Amino acid sequence: MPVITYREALNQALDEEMARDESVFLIGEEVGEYNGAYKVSKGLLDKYGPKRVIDTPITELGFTGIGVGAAMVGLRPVVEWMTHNFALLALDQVVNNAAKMRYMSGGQFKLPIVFRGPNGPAEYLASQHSQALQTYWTHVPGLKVVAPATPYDAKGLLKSAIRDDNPVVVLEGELMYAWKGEVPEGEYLVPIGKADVKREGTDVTVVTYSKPLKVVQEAAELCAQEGIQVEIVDLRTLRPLDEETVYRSVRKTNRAVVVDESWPMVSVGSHVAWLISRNCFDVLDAQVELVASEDIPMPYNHTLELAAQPSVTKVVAAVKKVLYLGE
Amino acid sequence: MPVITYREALNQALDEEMARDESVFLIGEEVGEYNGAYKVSKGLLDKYGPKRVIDTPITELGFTGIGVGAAMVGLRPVVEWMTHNFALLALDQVVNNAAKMRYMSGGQFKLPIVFRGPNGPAEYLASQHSQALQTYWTHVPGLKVVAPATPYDAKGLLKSAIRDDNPVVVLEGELMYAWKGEVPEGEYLVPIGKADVKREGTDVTVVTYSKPLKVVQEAAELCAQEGIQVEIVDLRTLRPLDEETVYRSVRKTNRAVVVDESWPMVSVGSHVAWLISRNCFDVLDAQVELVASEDIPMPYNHTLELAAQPSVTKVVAAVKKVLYLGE
Amino acid sequence: MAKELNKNLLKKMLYDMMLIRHFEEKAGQMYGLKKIGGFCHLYNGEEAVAVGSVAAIDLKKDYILTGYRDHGHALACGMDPKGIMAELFGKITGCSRGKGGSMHLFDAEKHFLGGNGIVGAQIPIATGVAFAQKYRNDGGVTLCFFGDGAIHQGAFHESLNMAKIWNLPIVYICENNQWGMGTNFRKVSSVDDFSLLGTAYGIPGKQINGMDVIEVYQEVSKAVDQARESGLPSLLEARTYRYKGHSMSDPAKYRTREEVEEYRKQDPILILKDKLMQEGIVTEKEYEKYDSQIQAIVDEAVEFAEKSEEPALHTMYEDILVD
Amino acid sequence: MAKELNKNLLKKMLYDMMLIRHFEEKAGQMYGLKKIGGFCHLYNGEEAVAVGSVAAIDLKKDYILTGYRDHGHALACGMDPKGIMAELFGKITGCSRGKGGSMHLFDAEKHFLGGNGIVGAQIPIATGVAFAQKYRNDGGVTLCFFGDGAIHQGAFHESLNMAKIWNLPIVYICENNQWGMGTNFRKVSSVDDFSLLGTAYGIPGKQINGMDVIEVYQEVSKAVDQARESGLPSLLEARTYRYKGHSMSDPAKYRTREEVEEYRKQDPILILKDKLMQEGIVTEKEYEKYDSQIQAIVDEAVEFAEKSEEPALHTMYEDILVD
Ligand SMILES: Cc1ncc(C[n+]2csc(CCOP(=O)(O)OP(=O)(O)O)c2C)c(N)n1
Ligand SMILES: Cc1ncc(C[n+]2csc(CCOP(=O)(O)OP(=O)(O)O)c2C)c(N)n1
Ligand SMILES: [Mg+2]
Ligand SMILES: [Mg+2]
Repeated sequence: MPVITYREALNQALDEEMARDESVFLIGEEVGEYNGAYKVSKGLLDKYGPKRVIDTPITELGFTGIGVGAAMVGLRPVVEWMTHNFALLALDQVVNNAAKMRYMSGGQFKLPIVFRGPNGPAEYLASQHSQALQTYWTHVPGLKVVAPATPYDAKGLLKSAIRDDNPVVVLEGELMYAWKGEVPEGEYLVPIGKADVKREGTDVTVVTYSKPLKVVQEAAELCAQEGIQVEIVDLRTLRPLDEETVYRSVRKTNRAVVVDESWPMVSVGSHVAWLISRNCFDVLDAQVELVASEDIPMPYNHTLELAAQPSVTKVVAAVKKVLYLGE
Repeated sequence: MPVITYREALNQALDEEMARDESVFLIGEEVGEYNGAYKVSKGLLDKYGPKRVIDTPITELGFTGIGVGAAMVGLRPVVEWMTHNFALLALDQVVNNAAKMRYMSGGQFKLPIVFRGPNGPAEYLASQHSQALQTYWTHVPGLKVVAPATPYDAKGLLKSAIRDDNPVVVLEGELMYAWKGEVPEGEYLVPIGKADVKREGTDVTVVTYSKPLKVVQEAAELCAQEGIQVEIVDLRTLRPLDEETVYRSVRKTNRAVVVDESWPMVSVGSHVAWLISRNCFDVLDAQVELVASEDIPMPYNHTLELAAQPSVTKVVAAVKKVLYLGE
Repeated sequence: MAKELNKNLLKKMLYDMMLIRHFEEKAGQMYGLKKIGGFCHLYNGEEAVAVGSVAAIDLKKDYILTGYRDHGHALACGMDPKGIMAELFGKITGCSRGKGGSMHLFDAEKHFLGGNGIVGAQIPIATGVAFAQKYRNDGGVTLCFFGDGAIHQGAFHESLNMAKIWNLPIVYICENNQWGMGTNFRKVSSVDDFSLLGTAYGIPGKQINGMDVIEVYQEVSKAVDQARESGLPSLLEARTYRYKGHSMSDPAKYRTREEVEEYRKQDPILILKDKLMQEGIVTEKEYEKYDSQIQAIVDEAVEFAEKSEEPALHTMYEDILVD
Repeated sequence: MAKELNKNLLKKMLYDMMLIRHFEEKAGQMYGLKKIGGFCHLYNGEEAVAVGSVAAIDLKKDYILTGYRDHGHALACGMDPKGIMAELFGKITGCSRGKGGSMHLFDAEKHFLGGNGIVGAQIPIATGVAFAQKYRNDGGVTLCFFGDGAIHQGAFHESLNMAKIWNLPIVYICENNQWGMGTNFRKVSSVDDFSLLGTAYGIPGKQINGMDVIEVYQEVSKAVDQARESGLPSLLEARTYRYKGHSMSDPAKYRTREEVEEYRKQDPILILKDKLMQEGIVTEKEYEKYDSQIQAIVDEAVEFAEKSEEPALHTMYEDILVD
């Protein structure tokens, strides 16, 4: 199977869906002539022309709203935010309009729109440019939210998102764009709303999604060397959550750790940790631990920046904690 | 002790703090000539003049940013959002600027600013106007968030917020403005970061805050009639959370229900429910239940609107559930 | 292509304005009776703007969007008064199944895309609708209505610039009814003449008399033709006035009775009625016939709304996502 | 009150522009050596704008805010190159204790209020600083810098309107360096002449030559006087150019070498140097002395940054809230 980058996988998804459906278009800052700030849209302007690959002024609220309007009358916009940090300016159009238009109109409209871009800490970017903002989208009924952690999932989920008749927020990661993985040549979709067991294990379930998957995988290897078999559940979709897959795993291992790179308070991570605590109460042998980023704005200094995020060491420590293995 | 409304209590707080400190000013839509969309600022324009009570154009992002700038150079702005729903347009200035300015500058600036306004479901307002958005603020380091549930707490917390040298978001409630309660004549403050046990009990701890307190109090009365003694912990401050007071109560009752009027996913409620699950794991006799609003945009129809929110019935049911009392 | 300013059109415009006026009066009464709750923003006084504008477009291919003061636009687009009244009553037969209420009227078939409660939010959305029209090259035009208060929102600025750089077929119509809640527009605007704002986007801006339905019709027609034929967006400021408070809960103490009376003298319905009578296009009798027809329609709408069912509880979980 | 255009001021402006140029060259090198990471936006070519502007104000009472391309403004405000370089290196001795980096330079004492990474976010904030100056009636003025890309953000529109209705003492300076990342300003702007935007807010708008530090100084002085004396905000568009890519990671393939060369011929430092030499105000020898002084200062800054400590881990929990 070809090994390609996460970036290329997203690019293929966009390319294939644009080829498949005339009503799909890409809009955002620098998506065209510049080929995307992170080159995800490379080559698309050349192939599909300026009608379907639209460079915007710097107006997050405005062009996001333009996407909402275009979707209301049947186009399928893919709105690229240069990063999710800047999408805070566009939040009203997503939360108050895209997510509610169908409901407020008693089901008269479909909103087939995708909002995507890099999310989460990158490197040396300080606090305004290094936020993992999934809380903001996952909280809201009327949206779907996906957070692929591998090139395979990235392509399959983005394609599903574009074909979905609902607003879907896609969380990518600047540092993930160069990650490589196997992606088959032919057409495939990854369904929205299905978690994926990325590693089987019997002792502890670690639930994670997006960029931290790598950290969790490394931690699992280390644990395996010590005889601890970690099962990794990659949520892939944050809304709707595939609770069943999570519980099935926890009912097997009786212990759970959740790893999330956003701030801890009111995070997807703490929510999932509560869901497990509540719904697996009868089988849990230990409290559910959460490994999140520190509860601080992101510092610029690289050492601090790394220290602020989930790490292999922190994950291993949490795994041991729920196993009552003192260090 | 005088019995006054929540609205009057907030008004007194503003009035007293404006009298006390020249650098405090109020800015927002309709705060002046109109005396506030919900009349919280009644009389303040007359008393303090247009220099200190400033009517703005409808520009949530703009006037919130103006508050941030004024705070950076030492004024103490109180920014009124007509409702928190509209504050989504201003989110960038709160999250990316107010919350981070001190950090990004290595501690060079104080941000003594208050952001306040009604939050949460009102009546017959449909989905864009009936959101409980505390998740958006509580998630973010660099902010404080308070959510008073009584006139007494409203006055004391708003005064503390205005005196605080940090950005403080105040969650009020449109339906709470007419609530009455005892408020002493003289000067007092309610400290930020301290929860309050609003009712003592031995059987179940119900943790709540803001408007649902009333529902919880009614539920507790009903439970008492059935011999169930509910202890009510009113969080009052959502960030920083007074975890100790919560745990102390749960360690006594061994059971907990959290009641929150926002959407359930990634809510303050589910976060607190996880904190209890984790930190009281050894003493919990049942899973921690969450009573939240339904995971839907708010419908206009009043019957549905009420059905979408936490109710006495739902709270009583949750209390019984953690007591394993079938109905 | 502007429609002919023929007699039938003039009569229709009179009728439509009267319908809106009656509907709003009735809605106000029903609010008083607590049949309607929440925020209810009436359009009395401003009828000429919606009616003259809608008369200038072809709703088979054109679209309309506005804010929360949307009953007038909905009716002008030909939405059934029954469905609107039922929506205000929160009934399942309402145009938005009782989920939207006064601020969120919609009719996808009639090309009325709402109804938006966030001041200014419809401006980018409408711009996106025009974007789609251009994308499909379907000859359609979008009309985007908003108030004098909305013009200061960043969304306005962002949208107009994009409409111009991409030549989108859209007409932005600011309904300057002088007040944004309790705030006079002069107090919060650095310019008194909003048409000046067009300069900043290189698009034509024009002030028009929003109390004169014929002027509105003619000016919007021109702007629509321009948009349709050369993809040139434009900005119209329709000077108008709202007779009622901002919403049903506003006693409107911030303005004088004289101010209101002054504007009532220029009442758009009276002006057109007088004109049509002078010109012999409408007789007093016809006018009275309209009046009683409309009365009946509005009464029927109330009856329909009254008799309709409340939405069943389970419907609250519907219409969130497409399956 | 504008300062005299005397010899010392001219020399100082030359010196300051040279300092910025050298500093930026060095920062670029250090980035290449991976001493600096992340986004690093250099100011080469635009020096006249910050230097001419800062020369026109009194930093004891006036304030400056800008975006992420902030090294030039920070230096023009007199911030210590050591503290800035250390910040770029992420060291504890950096002006922001290693927490802000290139985009978030600050110096509260020098009245330099940053450094903001969100395009356009500084515009309302700066407007708030001017609001405070007026509130206190302290005679201060605020300069707010932003790029040609930022002008389309809603924040711009909202702010300028409020500055005018409240008569705030602020000068908005758009540094039109022709490009917002890879986007030429003409492609995304409905007007080519940004000074037109002033019309929409009833404030004076003016295009100025941002490669000529004397013109910048004079025009900003006028605008500052106006702001200080009559509380009249204004909008200046300084036409300038950035020699480097948008940030260190941008190869700038979207523009031609010729375009860059064309602008380099109007280099602000060369222009002023030639002028001052022609007029006998600066000799070649003095110029060389400046050059070597600055070289030494910048080298020292690097050495200081190199030798400084990394922040201790616990510092990451500091500076979040005031206790
Ligand atoms: C973003 C936002 N801010 C504030 C409000 C509250 N609000 C509703 S209507 C209104 C006044 C709008 O005035 P205008 O645009 O002139 O429209 P009009 O009501 O006169 O038709 C305000 C402030 C809102 N709904 N949305
Ligand atoms: C709100 C927001 N959107 C997008 C970006 C990404 N971004 C950073 S700089 C930039 C271009 C800005 O260009 P301009 O305003 O002309 O300033 P210049 O870089 O030329 O100085 C963009 C799009 C951002 N930082 N913030
Ligand atoms: Mg108005
Ligand atoms: Mg630029």
